[in-house]
Amino acid sequence: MRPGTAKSKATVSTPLSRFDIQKIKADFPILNEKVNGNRLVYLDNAATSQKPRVVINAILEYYRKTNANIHRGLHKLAEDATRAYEATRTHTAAFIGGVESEEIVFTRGTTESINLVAYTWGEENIHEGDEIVITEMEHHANFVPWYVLAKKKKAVIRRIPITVCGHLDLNDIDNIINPRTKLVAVTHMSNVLGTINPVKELAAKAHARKALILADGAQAAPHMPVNVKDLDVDFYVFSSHKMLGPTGVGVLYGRRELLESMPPFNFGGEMIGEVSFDRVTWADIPHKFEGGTPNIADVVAYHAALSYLDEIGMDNIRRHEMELTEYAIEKLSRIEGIEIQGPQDIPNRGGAISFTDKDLHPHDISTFLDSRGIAIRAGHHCAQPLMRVIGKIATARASLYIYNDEADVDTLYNALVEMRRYFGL
Amino acid sequence: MRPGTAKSKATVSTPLSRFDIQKIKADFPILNEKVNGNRLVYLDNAATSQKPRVVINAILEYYRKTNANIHRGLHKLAEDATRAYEATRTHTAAFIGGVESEEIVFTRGTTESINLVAYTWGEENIHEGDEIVITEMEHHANFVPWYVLAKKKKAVIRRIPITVCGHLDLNDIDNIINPRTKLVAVTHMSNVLGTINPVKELAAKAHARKALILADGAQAAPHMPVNVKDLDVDFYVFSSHKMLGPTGVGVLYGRRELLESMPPFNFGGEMIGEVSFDRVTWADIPHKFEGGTPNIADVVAYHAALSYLDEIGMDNIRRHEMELTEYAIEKLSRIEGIEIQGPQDIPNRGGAISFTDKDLHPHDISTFLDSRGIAIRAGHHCAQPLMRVIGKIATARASLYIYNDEADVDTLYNALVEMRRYFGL
Amino acid sequence: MSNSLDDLYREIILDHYRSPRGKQPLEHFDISSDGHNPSCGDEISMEVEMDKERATLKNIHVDCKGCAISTASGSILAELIKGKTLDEARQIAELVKKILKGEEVEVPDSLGDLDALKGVRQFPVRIKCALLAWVTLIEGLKNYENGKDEKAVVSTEDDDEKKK
Amino acid sequence: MSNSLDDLYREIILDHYRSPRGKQPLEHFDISSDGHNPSCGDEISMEVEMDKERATLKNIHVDCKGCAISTASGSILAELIKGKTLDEARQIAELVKKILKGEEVEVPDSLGDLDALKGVRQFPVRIKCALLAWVTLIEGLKNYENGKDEKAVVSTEDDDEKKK
Ligand SMILES: Cc1ncc(COP(=O)(O)O)c(C=O)c1O
Ligand SMILES: Cc1ncc(COP(=O)(O)O)c(C=O)c1O
Repeated sequence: MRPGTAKSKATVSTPLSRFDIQKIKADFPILNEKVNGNRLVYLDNAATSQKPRVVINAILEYYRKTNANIHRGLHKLAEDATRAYEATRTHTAAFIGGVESEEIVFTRGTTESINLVAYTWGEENIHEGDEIVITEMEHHANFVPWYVLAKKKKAVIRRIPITVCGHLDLNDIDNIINPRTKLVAVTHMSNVLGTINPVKELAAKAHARKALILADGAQAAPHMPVNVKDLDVDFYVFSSHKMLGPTGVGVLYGRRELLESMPPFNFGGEMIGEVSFDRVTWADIPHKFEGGTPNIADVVAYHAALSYLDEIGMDNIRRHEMELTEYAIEKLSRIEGIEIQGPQDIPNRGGAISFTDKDLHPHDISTFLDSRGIAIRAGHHCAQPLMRVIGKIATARASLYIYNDEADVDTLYNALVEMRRYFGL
Repeated sequence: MRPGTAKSKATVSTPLSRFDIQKIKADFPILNEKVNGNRLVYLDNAATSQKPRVVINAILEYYRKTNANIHRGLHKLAEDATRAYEATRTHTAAFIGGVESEEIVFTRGTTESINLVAYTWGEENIHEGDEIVITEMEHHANFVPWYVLAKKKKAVIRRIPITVCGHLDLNDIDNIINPRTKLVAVTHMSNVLGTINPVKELAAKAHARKALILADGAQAAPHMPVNVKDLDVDFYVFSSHKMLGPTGVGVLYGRRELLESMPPFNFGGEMIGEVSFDRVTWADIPHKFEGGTPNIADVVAYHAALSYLDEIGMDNIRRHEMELTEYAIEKLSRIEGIEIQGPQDIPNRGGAISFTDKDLHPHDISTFLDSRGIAIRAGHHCAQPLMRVIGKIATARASLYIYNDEADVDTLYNALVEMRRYFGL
Repeated sequence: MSNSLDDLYREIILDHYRSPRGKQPLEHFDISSDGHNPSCGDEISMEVEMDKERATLKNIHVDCKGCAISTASGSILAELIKGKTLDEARQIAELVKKILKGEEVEVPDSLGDLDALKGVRQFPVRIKCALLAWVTLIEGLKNYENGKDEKAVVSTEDDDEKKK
Repeated sequence: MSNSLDDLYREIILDHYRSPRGKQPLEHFDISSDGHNPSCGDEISMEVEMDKERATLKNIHVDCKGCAISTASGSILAELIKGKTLDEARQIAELVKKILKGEEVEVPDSLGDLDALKGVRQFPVRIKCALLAWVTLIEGLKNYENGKDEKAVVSTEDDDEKKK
């Protein structure tokens, strides 16, 4: 089953009222801000999301009441801080399908999670002639570490191409994933095209070749229910800051046996067992991978983000975004000169909507929209190889989240229409 | 000149009134909290410091008004966020003696800063037979990365011993730092003994052998003026969370030529120049070392911590802590059975005061003090090799900061006296 | 709140701490086992002389370098385990584990001192101190029963109590 | 605040953007130079035919794939640089750099269109778009003067404007 296909296709006639958007908007203080004289319309969620009051307050509360360094401390603050930190781990493990707490490692973000795997598992398991499979739509974070590792080890990078519609082209997949394959590294959802990839199918293919699979969930985890056991992936990585949580927190899920077999990454306090001048042993997982003082306050506050998402329900979030994505694609397509990139079949895509204007560079689009209070992103979205494949120098990207509604899309639509007039097109 | 000797020796008769401690205490919301029914007396500053309201509010403001992903963004929030993030870099560069902004790399903390150097500079420059010099008083963060690197490269770790007083023993230094030496990695201030080490002297010795020197400033940067140019170190590392700033932010200072010559660490977005499937180039320093979305909010808020420290003045902070350290050592030494570890000469030490009780294990001390609202740390302080050298299984450690005063020390003194009674000693 | 402090350092605990039982080194022993708590620095070493006919733990020597809790726990162990069969000793050790995990268990009168360990549960970071002697014993017994000659060595990794 | 937007996209800029000068490819050229802005994707290529006797830039062709700002900036360049000596061309390029850095400079009437680039300064992330054509020109001139035959290639690394 492809992720997403389980849900019935949304139609524009379904009202966007399953949860109360006005109430949700009110939970996000920044959405009341004015930007260049206009109320902020934030459509840059694939870059980073905004934070609800409960998350901001969790940081506040932590520093006001609990702040202490964790583990080893015998005083009450240290105990409270440790408990709060570890509670986020437990919640994260539940959030992605009920894995074990020890299988959750906290990092700075998706990028560090992937690099951790490359520096530890990759360093020990990739050898000359081995193959690492990626896709043409990877974010630099899920391409460059493998490129560098392959170069160092004389391994080979193979890539799964994309179709003109922006889906993975699986025609040749049984050649691409072959007995030399050691790892399949694939994004669960593209940050440029919005495509949701068939991770479960690819996991089966990888495992049939005795290869591992790492899924980059940076764009998927914030926007749809994720069950890593059902997907049957070996590693799954994502970032707090894209899912209502603070910056500086990332997650690496790894299967217990894998994490246990891997060497540590950053060496220092908290990750050791015993240290003498002649001998060093490592702590058990997950602490083995969390050397040094972690980003305690933000890990603690990330808990509030997960709870907020749980409360709304990832299923509801996915449904809302499907409806809104359909609405937005339909509306933007009406504007002359605007071309939507990526799949148009809603069940197989998320709410990152890249578009181009046949006459205007994305940077001009972004600057114009900003003057109207609308935040989108323009550029290569850290996916330069994909840009070459789709033959664009850059795209403009509007990306949706739970606090966006039809009114936001309408504001975008109207501004784009006005823009073309402004530039005399 | 040894750091610290420039200042005149403080005497207990000097009143601790150079700045208004009550006003400072009032800036730290957590100091109004009750712990186990008593007002919190926080003496675990070497583990992590508390945060003043301005720092907490900076995080709040950031998420309420500015939050966006930095660099590349063309909308106003992204510009504001980028400017705020880079302003912290500029301030950090000024804070450690006026280096160039590009010589400042943001990491998660001291531990990651050191690992970054080991994974990049170390990986390329340490070879079989080379020697890395450390001291017997290093934190695991400045020992284990070098231990692991040396093991991998068949290099040799040499150590500078300590005297019974807890100073570095430099008698044999010209043998220890020798033509095979490639790196001297030394803590600027010991987190266990409080010792301030003669980094400048060691830098001269290292450079005379064409070796580099890395100073671990995790305990020094928060507590005394630091000028990395005057110290003439090649790398200097420290953590925001120990100097009033948020968790999850660390600093690596590196000389421009070094940073430029080093390969990147974490690969992904923001750190690349150009990426195609066949070729990848790197961004310039410092961005080359900051792959992925950094801990934006906390870097921005760290600025407020630096400003707060500047306002009080690092000279004043050092003077205050010298006076208070002298007061505390004098007072605690009076208690029968309590033994102070580390140097007793105040100009050559900071305010991390380790002590032991001849009858009681440090854990029992810490648990008892906690019941009186006093937070100290007990254990090996991530310096197990040092513990072996000083022949202790663990120590209790009270560590001071700007918001501590004589009353806090008196509370500690009284509780220790009461403790010995409680345990029937 | 010094109530909970008194709960941790109950009179029985303090008594065992001040005058630990089993201090007397053994001339002959059949089981030898070392335990170590790297994150605290607690160290314990233990020898047991077996009564081979009756298969009981005839004599026990416990040497503990650690905090009041680990010392008291080792002393309680020395007192309670003496004269017990292998099975009984193991059962008592399992009972202690349950107590420290916070399970609701009845402590028989004959093992009354174990009740004093219940106070430790309010202090999560101290639980491993209380456990150390008991896991060290279990390892020693295991080796003995498996006919292994070498000394058992136990090292509790840090933060065990934080794992589920 | 669309004032500042109008400041960025002044009529002169929009005019150059809509009908860029220097579009005509050259049959013969003496200088060839490519510029690239990897973080934006702006690409420019430029050829110059020299009048060797008078040492002036006789003809110039600018081909720009980029935003309105980089296109307009390239077009202004093509217009202003034509017929200038190498030294004059370099001086104009330096003047543009100063304008974009925010230095207070007088723009002579003869270079009036450069004034329109002042609006870019309010948009820090767009500065490198405006700069691209000019640094590409400078590199081309350098190669020519050093007698190098190969094409000059410029790649502005990202975030240049954030460095001091
Ligand atoms: C001297 C010293 N070095 C390194 C560290 C590690 O710092 P962090 O845990 O912030 O990475 C510490 C703090 O624990 C320290 O005191
Ligand atoms: C698909 C994808 N992977 C990886 C990343 C990198 O995430 P981070 O910057 O949080 O490390 C992103 C976000 O930019 C992304 O969209």
